[in-house]
Amino acid sequence: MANAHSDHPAHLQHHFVSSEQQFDAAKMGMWLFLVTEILLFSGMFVAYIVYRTWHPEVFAHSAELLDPFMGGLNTIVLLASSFTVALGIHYAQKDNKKGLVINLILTFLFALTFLVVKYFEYTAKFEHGVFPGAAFDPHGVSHGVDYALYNIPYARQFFSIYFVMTGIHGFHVLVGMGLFTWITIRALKGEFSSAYYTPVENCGLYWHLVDIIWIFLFPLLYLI
Amino acid sequence: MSESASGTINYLNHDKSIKSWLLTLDHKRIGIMYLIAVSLAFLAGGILAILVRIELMAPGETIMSADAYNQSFTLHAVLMIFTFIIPAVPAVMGNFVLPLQIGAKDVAFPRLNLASFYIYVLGAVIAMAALLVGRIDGGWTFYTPYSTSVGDGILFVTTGVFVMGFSSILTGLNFIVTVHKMRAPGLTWNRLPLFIWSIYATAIVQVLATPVIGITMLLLFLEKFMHIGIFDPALGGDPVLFQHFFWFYSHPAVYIMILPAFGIISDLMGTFSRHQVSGYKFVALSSVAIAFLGFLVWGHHMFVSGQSATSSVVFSLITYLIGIPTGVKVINWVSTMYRGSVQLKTPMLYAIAFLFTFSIGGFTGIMLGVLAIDIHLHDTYFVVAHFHYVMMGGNVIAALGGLHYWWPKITGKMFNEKLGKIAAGLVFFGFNLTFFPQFIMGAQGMPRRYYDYLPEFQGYHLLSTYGSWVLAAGLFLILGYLLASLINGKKAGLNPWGALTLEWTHTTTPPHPHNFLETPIVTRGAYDFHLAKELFATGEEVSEVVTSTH
Amino acid sequence: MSHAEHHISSIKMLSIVFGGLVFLTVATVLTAQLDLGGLNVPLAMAIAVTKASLVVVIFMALKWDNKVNAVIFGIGLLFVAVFISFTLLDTLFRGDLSNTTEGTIQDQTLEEEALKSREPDAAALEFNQIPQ
Amino acid sequence: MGDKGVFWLPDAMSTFAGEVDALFWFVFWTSTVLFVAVVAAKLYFMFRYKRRDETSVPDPVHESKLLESAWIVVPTLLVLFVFIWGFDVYLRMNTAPPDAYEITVRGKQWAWEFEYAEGVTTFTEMYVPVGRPVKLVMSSSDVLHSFFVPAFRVKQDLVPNRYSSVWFEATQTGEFQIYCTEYCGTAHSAMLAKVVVVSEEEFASWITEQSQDLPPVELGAQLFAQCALCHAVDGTTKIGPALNGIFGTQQKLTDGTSVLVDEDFILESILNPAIKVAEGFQPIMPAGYSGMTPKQLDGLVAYIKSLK
Ligand code: HEA
Ligand code: HEA
Ligand code: HEC
Ligand code: CUA
Ligand SMILES: [Cu+2]
Repeated sequence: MANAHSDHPAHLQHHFVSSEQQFDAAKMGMWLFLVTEILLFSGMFVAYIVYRTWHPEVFAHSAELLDPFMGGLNTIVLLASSFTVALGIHYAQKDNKKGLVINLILTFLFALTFLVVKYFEYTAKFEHGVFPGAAFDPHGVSHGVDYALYNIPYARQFFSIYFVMTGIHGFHVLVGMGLFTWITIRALKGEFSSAYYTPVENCGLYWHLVDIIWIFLFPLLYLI
Repeated sequence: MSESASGTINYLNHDKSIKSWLLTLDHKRIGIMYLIAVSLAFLAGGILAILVRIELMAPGETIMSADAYNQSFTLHAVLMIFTFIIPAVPAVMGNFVLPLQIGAKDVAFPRLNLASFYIYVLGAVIAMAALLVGRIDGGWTFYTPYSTSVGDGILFVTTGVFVMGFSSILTGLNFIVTVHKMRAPGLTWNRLPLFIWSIYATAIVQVLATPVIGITMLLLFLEKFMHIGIFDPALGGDPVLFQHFFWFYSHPAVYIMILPAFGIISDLMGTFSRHQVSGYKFVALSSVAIAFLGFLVWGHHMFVSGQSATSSVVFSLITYLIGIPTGVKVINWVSTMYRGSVQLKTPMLYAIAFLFTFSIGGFTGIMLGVLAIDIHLHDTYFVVAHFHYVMMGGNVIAALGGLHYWWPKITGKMFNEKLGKIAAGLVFFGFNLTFFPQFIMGAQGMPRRYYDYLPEFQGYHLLSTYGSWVLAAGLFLILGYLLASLINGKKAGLNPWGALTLEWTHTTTPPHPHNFLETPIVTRGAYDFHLAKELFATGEEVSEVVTSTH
Repeated sequence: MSHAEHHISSIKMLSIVFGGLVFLTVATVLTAQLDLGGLNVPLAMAIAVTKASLVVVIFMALKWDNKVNAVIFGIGLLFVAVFISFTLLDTLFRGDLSNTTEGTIQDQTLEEEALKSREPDAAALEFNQIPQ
Repeated sequence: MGDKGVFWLPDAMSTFAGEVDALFWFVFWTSTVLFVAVVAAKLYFMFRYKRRDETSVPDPVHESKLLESAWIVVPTLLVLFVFIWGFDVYLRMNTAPPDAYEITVRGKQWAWEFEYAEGVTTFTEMYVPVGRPVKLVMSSSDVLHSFFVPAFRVKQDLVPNRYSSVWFEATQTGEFQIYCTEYCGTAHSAMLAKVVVVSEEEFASWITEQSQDLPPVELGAQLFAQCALCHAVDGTTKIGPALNGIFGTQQKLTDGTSVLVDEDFILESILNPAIKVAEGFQPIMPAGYSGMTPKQLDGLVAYIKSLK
C-alpha cells in the first residue's frame, strides 16, 4: 500500500490499527472462504448421496472400477503434504527460513505427485471409454476387468459425479501449486518471519481443506 | 492532493483522474462505481419490463413475437436479480456506508473489494453477451430439461451468474470481517446501527448460499454440454433435484435482497422519528433469525413439482415461521413512530411506503406458503405480484429511501425536496397500479410466463401496463432531479437529517478520503437521541465532527 | 508486535498426528475389503470424520485459534447438513402421496424386465433384492 | 364474496375447491385485518407525532414486554392453525380415492394428449363424467409441463420419465379451462385445452361413439387439433406453414433444394421434421409426434391431402 505510514511495519496496511488486527482479519477472512469452499463441494456431495441412496447397488458395483490402491496412495501423498505445510508454518514461526522453504517445496512436490497419479488413473479410465457424460461407453478388458459390465443404468451418474468431484478437487490442487510457488518465492526473498507469516498460514489453511475434501472423497468413491 | 475550491479535501476531489477512480481502493468510490453499474442494470431491466408490459396490453401479438417475449422476460429477470437487486443495496450502500458507520478507515480487504467490483462487471458483461449469441428463454430459474435442451445462450448466462457469484461472496466475506474486526472503540454490538446488523446478516447469507449457485451453474453447464445425466431425465437424471439445487441458493437470495432493505428502514425510522428504535435487540437479532430460517424453506417453490409430501410439509411449516421475526420488525418500526417526533422528508416517505407495500408482499407470501392454496396459485400472476411487491415494493423502494437519505453525504448536494415528494408519490401509485391487479388475475388463474392470454384477463393487464408507465415516469423523474442536483443542487450540510450515526456526526460532507480525521470513540447507541439532547438544542444542523482539515 | 500468544505446534505433535492419519488411511482401506454388512459405510465415514477432525483441530490449529473461526467453520458444516438432510427429505420419500410415483418410468421398465427374465443379469443388477 | 367467483377466485367446480377457498378466504381476511391495523397505526402515528418543534427530542418509550411477546405468540398460534388446516386439505387433495376413473395424460411441446382406458385418445378436450372421482396419470415426453385447472384448484407438474397424478371430482357440468403452467418453450401460452364435464350417461355414450372406427380423413381432422396451433388450413402462416393445398406442389427447403409434397414427404415431416425444413421457417416443429400409431399417421396424411 502506497501510503503506509512510516511508524508502521512494511506489511501493515494503513486502514488497520495493528498487525494483530490485520492478522486476525486475514485469518477470519480465510476461514470464511473455506466455508464457501465447503458449500461449493456440498452440492456434489448432495448429488452423490441422492444417487447413492437411490441406486446403492449400482454405486457399490461401479466403485469397484476405481483402484483403492491408487486412491489410498494419493490420500497418503496429500496427508504428507498437509504435514509438510504444518511443518513449514512451524519453521516460519521459529524464524527458520530454510526449514520453511524446504517444506514448501516438498508440499509442492507432493501436490505434483498427486496430480501425476490422478493422470494415470484418468487415462486408464479414458482408454476404456469411461468418460463423464455423453461419451460414457465402457468397453474392453484389462487386468481381468471386463469394462462392459459397467455399462449399466445409472453407472453414468456414478462416473459423472466421480469425474466432476475429482476434477474440481484436482483444480484446487492445481491452484494450490500456484499458491505454493508464489509463497516459496516470497519466502526465499525473506519476506516472512515470526512477526509476519499470514500468507503462509492462509495458504496452509487452504491446503488442509483440499486435503480434508479428499479425505471424504476417497472412501465415498473408492471404498464403499 | 489538490485543494478544492471550498478548501476542504474530500474523497471526491482529492484526486480527479480517471485512473484514480478505476483503480481506487477507497470503499466510497467503489460504492459509487457500483451505484452507476447497478443503475444501468436497473435501467436495462426496467426497459425490458416496459416492453413486456406493452406486449401484454392485448392478447395476441402486440409488438413482438412469442420468442422475443420469452427472451425479454427472461433477460428482465436475470438482469434484475443477478445484476441489479443482489448487489444493489449491499454493494452500493453497504460499501459506502458500512465502514463509515462503524468508524473504520476502510473495509478489511480493500483490494478484494475492488476485485469484486470488476468480477461483477465481468460477470454482467458475460451474462448480457447471451443476448447477442443465442437464445435464452425459460425464465431466470433455468429449470431442466428445458434449459439443457434449448439455446446456447445458456452458456453465457450460467457463466455470468457463476462469475457474479464470486463477486457477491467476496463482498459478503469482506463485510463480515469488517464488522467483526474494524469497529471503532466503544462501538459494541448493542450500539451498532441496525443497518450494520442487517448487512451483517445479509453477508452471512451471501457467504453460505452463493457457493451453491456456483456449483449448480457448473453442473447445469456440464449437463448441457457434456450430458452428465444428473439433472436430465432422458439420461436417468432428476429434474426435481435441479430445483433443489437452484432454490437452495435462490430462496436465501431473496433475503439477500430484503435484509439490507430492512436495515435501511430501521435507520430511516429511527432518524426521522428522532427516537430510539423500539425493540432494538429484537430488530437486530430477527435479521439473524431470518437469515437462518431462510435456509430451511426453499422447497416452498416446489409444492407441485412432484417432491415428496413429507418435505413439502416441513418446508411449508418453516415458511410460516419466517413471518414471525419479520412481523417483529414491522411492529417495531411502527411503534418507533409512537411518541416520536416524526419528520416527513422524502426518505421517510419511502420508509412509510415500504411498510405498506412490503406488508402486502409478505402477507401474500404467507398465503403462498399454505400448501393447499399454493397449489392453486403457483405459477400464476399471483406469484408475480407477490415477488414484485417484496422486491420492487420492498427492496427497491427501501433502496430509493436509502439513496435519498445518503445522497447528501455521498455527493455533498441536496436534491430538490419538492420533486422528491412528487416522485415518491408517482412511484408508490404507479407501483400499486402495476402490480395489484396481478394478484386478482393470478387468483383467477392467469398463468405466468404467458405471451398470449385469454381475453377475459385483458382489463387487468391494461391497468397493469398503465401503472408501469406511471412507475417509469416516477423513476425517470428521480433520475432527472438527482442528476440535476449534482450541477445546481444546494450544498449539503454536515447532518441535514439530524442523524446520530457516525457517517453524519463524525466526518465531513462529503467524507474525507480516509473517512475520519481521528478515530471516533463511540459513547452511545446509534439511536440514543435522548442522550444527545444538547446536540439538538439550537434547532440547527448538528454534528460532532472535528471540522478542521489538515 | 506481540505474537507471543500465537500457538506454535511442536514437531513431535505434528509427526504423531501425521502417523495417526496414515494409520487410519491404511485401516480404512483394509476394513473396506472385509464384508461387515451394514457397518462398512458407517465405519468408513467414522474414520473419515476422525481424520478430518485431526486435520482441522491440530494441523489447522483450530484448537488454539480464535473461537469465532471455530464458530464460522461449525456454521459451514451445519448448512451442509441442512442441504443434505432437507434434500433427502424429498428424495428418500418421493411418492409418499399419490401425486407422484416413487421410481422413474425407466426403473419400472427395468424392474419389469428383470422380473420377466427371472435371471438377474448385470443390467438389472440393482433389482436383485426384489422379492420373488 | 368467494362463492360466486366474481372477484379473486373463479367458481369452485370440484369437491375440494370449496375447502381450498375457505382456507384462502380465512388467510386473506386475517391478513387484511392485520394489514389494516398496521397501516392504520402507521398513518395515525405519522400525523399524531409529527415534528412540530425542531429542538424536541422525545424520550424512549418504555417497552412493554407483554406487547412484544403477544406480538410473537399470537401470530405463531395463527400460523400454526393455518398450517394444520392447509396440511389437512393438502393431504386430501393429493390422495385419490381408489375407485377413481383413470385417464392417462401426456404433455408435449405444445399439446395435451388424453388417453382413455377404452382406447380413445383426445387432444384439445378432455371429457369427464360429473360426480365421479377422476384420476389423471400424467407424464411428459419432452420438458416439464404443468396441468392446471383453476376451476378445480388442481395443479401438478408433468415430469419426463416419471408419473405424476392429480385427481378431482367435478361438481357441475360445463367447460373449464386447462392451462400449462410450467414454462415449456415458444408456445407455452398456447398449450391450452378444455375439460368438458358431462353427465354419466353422456360420458358413456361419448366414449362408445369415440371408440368406433372413424374414416381416416375424419380421424386426421380430429388429430389435427394439436397441429392447429402452428398450422392454419386457410392459407395463413402461423408458426409453421399453412397446410392447405400443399399436396402435389413443390416445396422449397432451407438448403436451397425443393421437394415434391407427397405422402412420403408429409409422413417424413411429421416423424422427422428437422430433416427437410421448409424455406422461411425455423426447424422448431416438435419431433414428439413420432409416437403416433400407423393408423393415426395415415389419418393425418389423408386429412392434409384432402385440404384444398
Ligand atoms: C428486482 C427484481 C425485479 C424488479 C425491480 C422488477 C420490475 C418490474 N417488473 Fe419484473 N420480474 C422479476 C424481477 C423484477 N421485476 C422476476 C424475477 C420475474 C420473473 C421472470 C420469470 O418468470 O422467470 C419478473 C417478471 C415480470 C413479469 C411477468 C412476465 C411473465 O411472467 O410473463 C412482469 C409483467 O408485468 C414484470 C413487470 C415488471 C415491471 C413493470 C417492473 C417495473 O417495476 C420496472 C420499473 C423500472 C424502470 C421503468 C426503469 C427505470 C430506471 C431508471 C430510470 C434508472 C434510474 C436509476 C435510479 C433511479 C437509481 N416482471
Ligand atoms: C425480496 C424478495 C422476497 C421476499 C422478502 C419474500 C418473502 C416471502 N416469500 Fe417470496 N418469493 C420471491 C421473493 C421474495 N419473497 C420470489 C422472487 C418468488 C418467485 C420466484 C419465481 O418463481 O420466479 C417468491 C415466491 C414465493 C413462494 C412460491 C410461490 C410459488 O411459486 O408457488 C412462496 C411460497 O411459500 C413465497 C413465500 C414467501 C414468504 C412466506 C415470505 C416471508 O418472508 C414474508 C414475511 C413477511 C410478512 C409475513 C409480513 C409482515 C409480518 C407481519 C405484519 C406480522 C404478522 C404476520 C403473520 C401472523 C403471518 N414466496
Ligand atoms: C410448434 C409448432 C408446430 C406444431 C405443433 C406442428 N408443426 Fe408442422 N411445422 C412447423 C414448422 C415451423 C414447419 C416448417 C419447418 C419444417 O419444415 O420443419 C412445419 C412443417 C410441417 C410440414 C411440412 C410442410 C411444408 O410445406 O414443408 C408438415 C406436413 C407438417 N408440419 C405437419 C404437421 C402435423 C401433421 C402436425 C401435428 C401432428 C404438426 N405439423 C405440428 C411447426 C409445427
Ligand atoms: Cu407446456 Cu408450458
Ligand atoms: Cu422462497
